[in-house]
Amino acid sequence: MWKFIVRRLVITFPQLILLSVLIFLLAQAMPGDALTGLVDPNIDPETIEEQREKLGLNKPWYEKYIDWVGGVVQGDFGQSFRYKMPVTDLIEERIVNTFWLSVTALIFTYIIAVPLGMISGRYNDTILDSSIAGYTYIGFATPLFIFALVLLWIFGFHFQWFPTGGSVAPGLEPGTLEYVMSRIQHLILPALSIAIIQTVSTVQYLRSEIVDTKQKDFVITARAKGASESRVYNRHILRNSLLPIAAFFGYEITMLITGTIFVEQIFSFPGMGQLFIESVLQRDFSVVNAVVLLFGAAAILGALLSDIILSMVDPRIRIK
Amino acid sequence: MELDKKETQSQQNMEHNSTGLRILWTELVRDKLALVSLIMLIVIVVFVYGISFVMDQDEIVKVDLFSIHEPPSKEFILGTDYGGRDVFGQLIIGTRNSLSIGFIVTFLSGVIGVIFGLVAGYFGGHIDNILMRVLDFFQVLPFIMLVIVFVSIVPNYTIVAFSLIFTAFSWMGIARLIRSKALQEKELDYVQASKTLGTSHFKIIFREVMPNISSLIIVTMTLNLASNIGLESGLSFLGFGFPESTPSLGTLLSYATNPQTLENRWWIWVPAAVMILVLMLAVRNVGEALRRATDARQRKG
Amino acid sequence: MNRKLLEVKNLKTSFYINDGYYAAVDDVTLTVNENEILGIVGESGSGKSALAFSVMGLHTRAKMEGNIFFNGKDIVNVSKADLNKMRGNEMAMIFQDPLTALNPLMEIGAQISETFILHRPNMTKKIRKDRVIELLKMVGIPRPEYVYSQFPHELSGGMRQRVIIAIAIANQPKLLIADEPTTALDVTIQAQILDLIRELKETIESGVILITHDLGVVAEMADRVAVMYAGQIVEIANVYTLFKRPLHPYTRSLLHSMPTGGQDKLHVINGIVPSLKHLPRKGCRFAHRIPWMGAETHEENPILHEVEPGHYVRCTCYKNFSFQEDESKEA
Amino acid sequence: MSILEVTNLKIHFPIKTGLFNRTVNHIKAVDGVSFQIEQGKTYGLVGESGSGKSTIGRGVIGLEKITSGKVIFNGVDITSKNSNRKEIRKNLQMIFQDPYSSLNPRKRILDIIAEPLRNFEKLTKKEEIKRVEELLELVGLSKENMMKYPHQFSGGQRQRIGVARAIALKPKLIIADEPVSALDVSVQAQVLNFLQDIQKELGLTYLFISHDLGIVKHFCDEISIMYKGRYVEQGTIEEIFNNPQHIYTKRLISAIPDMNPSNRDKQFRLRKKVQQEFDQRYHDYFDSEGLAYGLKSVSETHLVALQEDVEKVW
Repeated sequence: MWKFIVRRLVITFPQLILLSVLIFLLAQAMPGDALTGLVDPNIDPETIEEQREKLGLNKPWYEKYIDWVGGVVQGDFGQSFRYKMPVTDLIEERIVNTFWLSVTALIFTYIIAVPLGMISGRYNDTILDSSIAGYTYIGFATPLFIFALVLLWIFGFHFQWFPTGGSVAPGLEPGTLEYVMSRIQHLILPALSIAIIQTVSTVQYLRSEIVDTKQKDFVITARAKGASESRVYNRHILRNSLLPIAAFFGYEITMLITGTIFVEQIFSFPGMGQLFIESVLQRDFSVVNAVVLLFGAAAILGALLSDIILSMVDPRIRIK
Repeated sequence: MELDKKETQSQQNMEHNSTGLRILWTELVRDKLALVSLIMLIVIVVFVYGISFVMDQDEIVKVDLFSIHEPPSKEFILGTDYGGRDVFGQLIIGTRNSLSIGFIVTFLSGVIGVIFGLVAGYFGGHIDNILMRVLDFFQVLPFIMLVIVFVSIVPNYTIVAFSLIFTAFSWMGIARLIRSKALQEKELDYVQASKTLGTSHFKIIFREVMPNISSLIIVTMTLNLASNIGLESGLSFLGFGFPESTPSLGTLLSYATNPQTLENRWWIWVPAAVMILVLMLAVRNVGEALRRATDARQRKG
Repeated sequence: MNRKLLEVKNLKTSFYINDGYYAAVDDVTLTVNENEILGIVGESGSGKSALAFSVMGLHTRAKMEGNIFFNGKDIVNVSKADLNKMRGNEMAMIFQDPLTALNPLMEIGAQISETFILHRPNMTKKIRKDRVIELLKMVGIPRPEYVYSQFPHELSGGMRQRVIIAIAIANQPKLLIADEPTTALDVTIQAQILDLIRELKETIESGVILITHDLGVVAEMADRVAVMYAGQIVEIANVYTLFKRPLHPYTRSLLHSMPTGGQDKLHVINGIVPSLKHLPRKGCRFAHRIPWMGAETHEENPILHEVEPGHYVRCTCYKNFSFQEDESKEA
Repeated sequence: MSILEVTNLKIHFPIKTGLFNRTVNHIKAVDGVSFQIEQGKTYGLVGESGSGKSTIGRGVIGLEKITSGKVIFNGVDITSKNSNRKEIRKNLQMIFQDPYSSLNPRKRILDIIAEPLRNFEKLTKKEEIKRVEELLELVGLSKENMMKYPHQFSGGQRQRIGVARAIALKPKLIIADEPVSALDVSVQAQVLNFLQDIQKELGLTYLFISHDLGIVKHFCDEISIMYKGRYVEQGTIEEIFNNPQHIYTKRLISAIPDMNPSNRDKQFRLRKKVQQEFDQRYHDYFDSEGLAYGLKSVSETHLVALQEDVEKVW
């Protein structure tokens, strides 16, 4: 297992480096640099040139890359020229919001997906299974943003059960119960829309995993031992099919990222996704770079985490 | 039992493989839902491309400040948007554009993915190892973000540029699938036999192996078409799809980010939403029916 | 004469394929006595495994008609709960493919213990473990204490088959069904496993149904042999009788086509085993594969009948059957 | 004259582990094997799974990379870089184990059989069809079958189509890798008879790879027994079956089920005896790594892998 994990880590590092190079190159291709946002356009070119030299902007690209990576490692993503403040500060509060949104969405996903997948796998080709299949069928075809819009329309505007924007009602004191409740209320609708749509693939995955396992020979062995159907199901089929699901959530991070970009935009939720779209539109590229780098790294580390979990729960990898 | 099962299975596999395309077709026609979907798709395609041929696109996207946000009427079947532009016209043009981009991207990413997958799977070993690391990297990246970043920094942004960017980040799924199938396929004796008969690698890959996975390619590309239409409309919705002058289904939906429009002017966004749903369901129905046809196990239930 | 242990009467097991039910096992009648090995031979598609699965009640989607009496109960009509009490306890099965028949995520010890948990619920944990290790020793697995906590993928095919046998004999079943237990194994391992099955049968004194496509295995192992063709039994006899005086044309053709050394040319059986959907449902099912014998020599509705004590044959065509080569030599 | 001469053939597969896919060890699938086959004879390679018998065949025909050793086919060293690959390919063909997967399900019988012709001979469409017709006739199938697809044939027929493809270029040597082990007994007989017939007709030489001693005994002139990549014993059919010298050969032969039920107890006792000898005298037959020793000759044609001084003990 350790060998596997180390090997997996060895693959991860180049991925991270490649990601940073990619983003750095993108940054180079982007119009403007660290100075663009800072300087007054009326200052004469010579002074600007001086500044550039001082900030190291005239160095060859690889030195710039090393400077940049050095900064990133210390948590310095540069300055936002839109907000005239360090990107790190800008991201800080947003990232907390997005984190909670993702966690909530993930919890919803598992609450919905695991039971549905189990039911539809165990009772495959019954009415129960078909109705769940109906849900996955619609869910697969519905783009997240349309679904979120409809939810917002119905539950936000029409019934007004949930707030239609923001992450917390204004004027509440942090730390109070009301504040927490308000935050939760703001999370539910966006998280639910991500969960209901993203769940679809998890349900299908679990279902087919169970249906596959059902046809394995060792299930017949278990029956031949005299195990009852429910024991066969719980001890042999379910245990074996849930295993890959346990490791699935790391991979869901990539899906969550996509989800938050749409959902935060639609529910005006002040998170990383919204920040990303805003910054791209306002050409605030230092922020864009930071967000892409963080999300990209999260996705890479998520995949790593999944594989490590899998290697720990599966004896075929654990014992070699 | 095992032996018998394997034997009949391999016999069945061979049977459906050999006349794969024909079976795909009969299965598609037998599946009522898929047949209806297919007919509907054809009607939409013919209608949309036909009408947009006669329709004057410039006329539609021209801003008319005297007829802003008009509800459906005789003059404007589906009303007008914030620029007084005819929503119905935009819907037609948008559907056409979304479909076109869907077809182009699906085709391009299909070609790249199939070649990549076949090469990696067939040669295996070091080549496969390297190619798969590349693929892993691309696949783990957040697709939407990178497309958005690229779209925003490309200098003269056109539909071609958009298709290429889109394609660059969407070939991995099919490549992985084809590769795993090619890995299995190349172990089969008919590939070994071709090698001993002096057939070149190139011929073996494209003349021997590829025909045997053609149904998988067709199925995957059909299903990809659906998801590409969805992704394109999502990008347009966020404002990073087509250039402003070319409407897409997502563009119409993006008007709904305005709460006023979302709440009170359904005619602007609901038709586009319904159109996307219909397109995606129809394409998926066809794709799923094709997949059922190729997947003998699923057919047995 | 030993007591009857299992009695199968006019069993018909059908599967639903595309448009209707097709019988994989058709009108099978046989008995297994205590402490004997009944060999069932047949080629692929003969229905021999479907028969074994029927006896164990393992078919989930099949339609079963007729009776299978075991220990006073009819397995065809018994309740699920009663069936589960019998399986793994009074009757047990050894499977063909040791690589897939064990749960890959469960320790070997746990997989064997499960049979005790199910049928000996009062056994303490400690005793259970001792029994499992004893069983592992009995089936010839070295270092049983260590193997106890290993996973299937750490063992070789032969070792895994021994584990499967350990599971089967754990509760000393009265009836043991071995479905092609050595087909997936190498010859030397096959010999070991077969010898093991024979020795175990002596110790636990059970009846054994040994299903195989290999006539040699039958010759070495069985007391009586049933030959299956296209879902039916065409001949049953004592093993010595069957190999010395086979009657049914199929049995004789099969024996002739085995390379035993010495022959110049092997006998070839014409045609192929018909698939389940295309079985001739009337008359002698082997009729069309004997080109030199006309249809008139076959019975319209052949039934398995006794030609001498303990020797049963289906169809009377054997009376007219001789090999073409022999005929041409005579002519 | 020997048509194939293999000298000290080694085929090792690297085992890669560690961080950078370093090669840490080798699986010695074939570890120093030498043999020769006379023109028109059938040479049998026997062993259990993992013995390396198939790897030899695949190495000779070029499907597996040869680590070291010499393979001289028809007087030409085919391991050397400058040998004429094309000419070798033409004269060296293979029959595969699985009749279901060895024919491309998407191709018509015509295209399957014509594949080698198209690669090596420039024939017109008409000539090509005529050649395929002849080949089909040779393997006992009518020419109407040309436009059919593989799934329309039974296992035995498919195997004959595979043979037709292999003999299309009139090769000198055919490597038959378990050609009947995927077939039922009754069909096995059919294919084996047929292989013997065309051998006489075309003067073919076979390298026959099998795990089934019964079939080998029936089919081959000379055989060798393999164990873990090495030869254990080599000789004529009579020598191997009537006078086996190595414990592994004895074990293998005693494991063949006897078709006469009256012999079963004798067989059972024989196996027990062989097992005893195997346990007691293991180190006389296998070295410290559990591999066979080098070959020593017992007679002109009979070679056994024994330790140098074991004869004295004997």
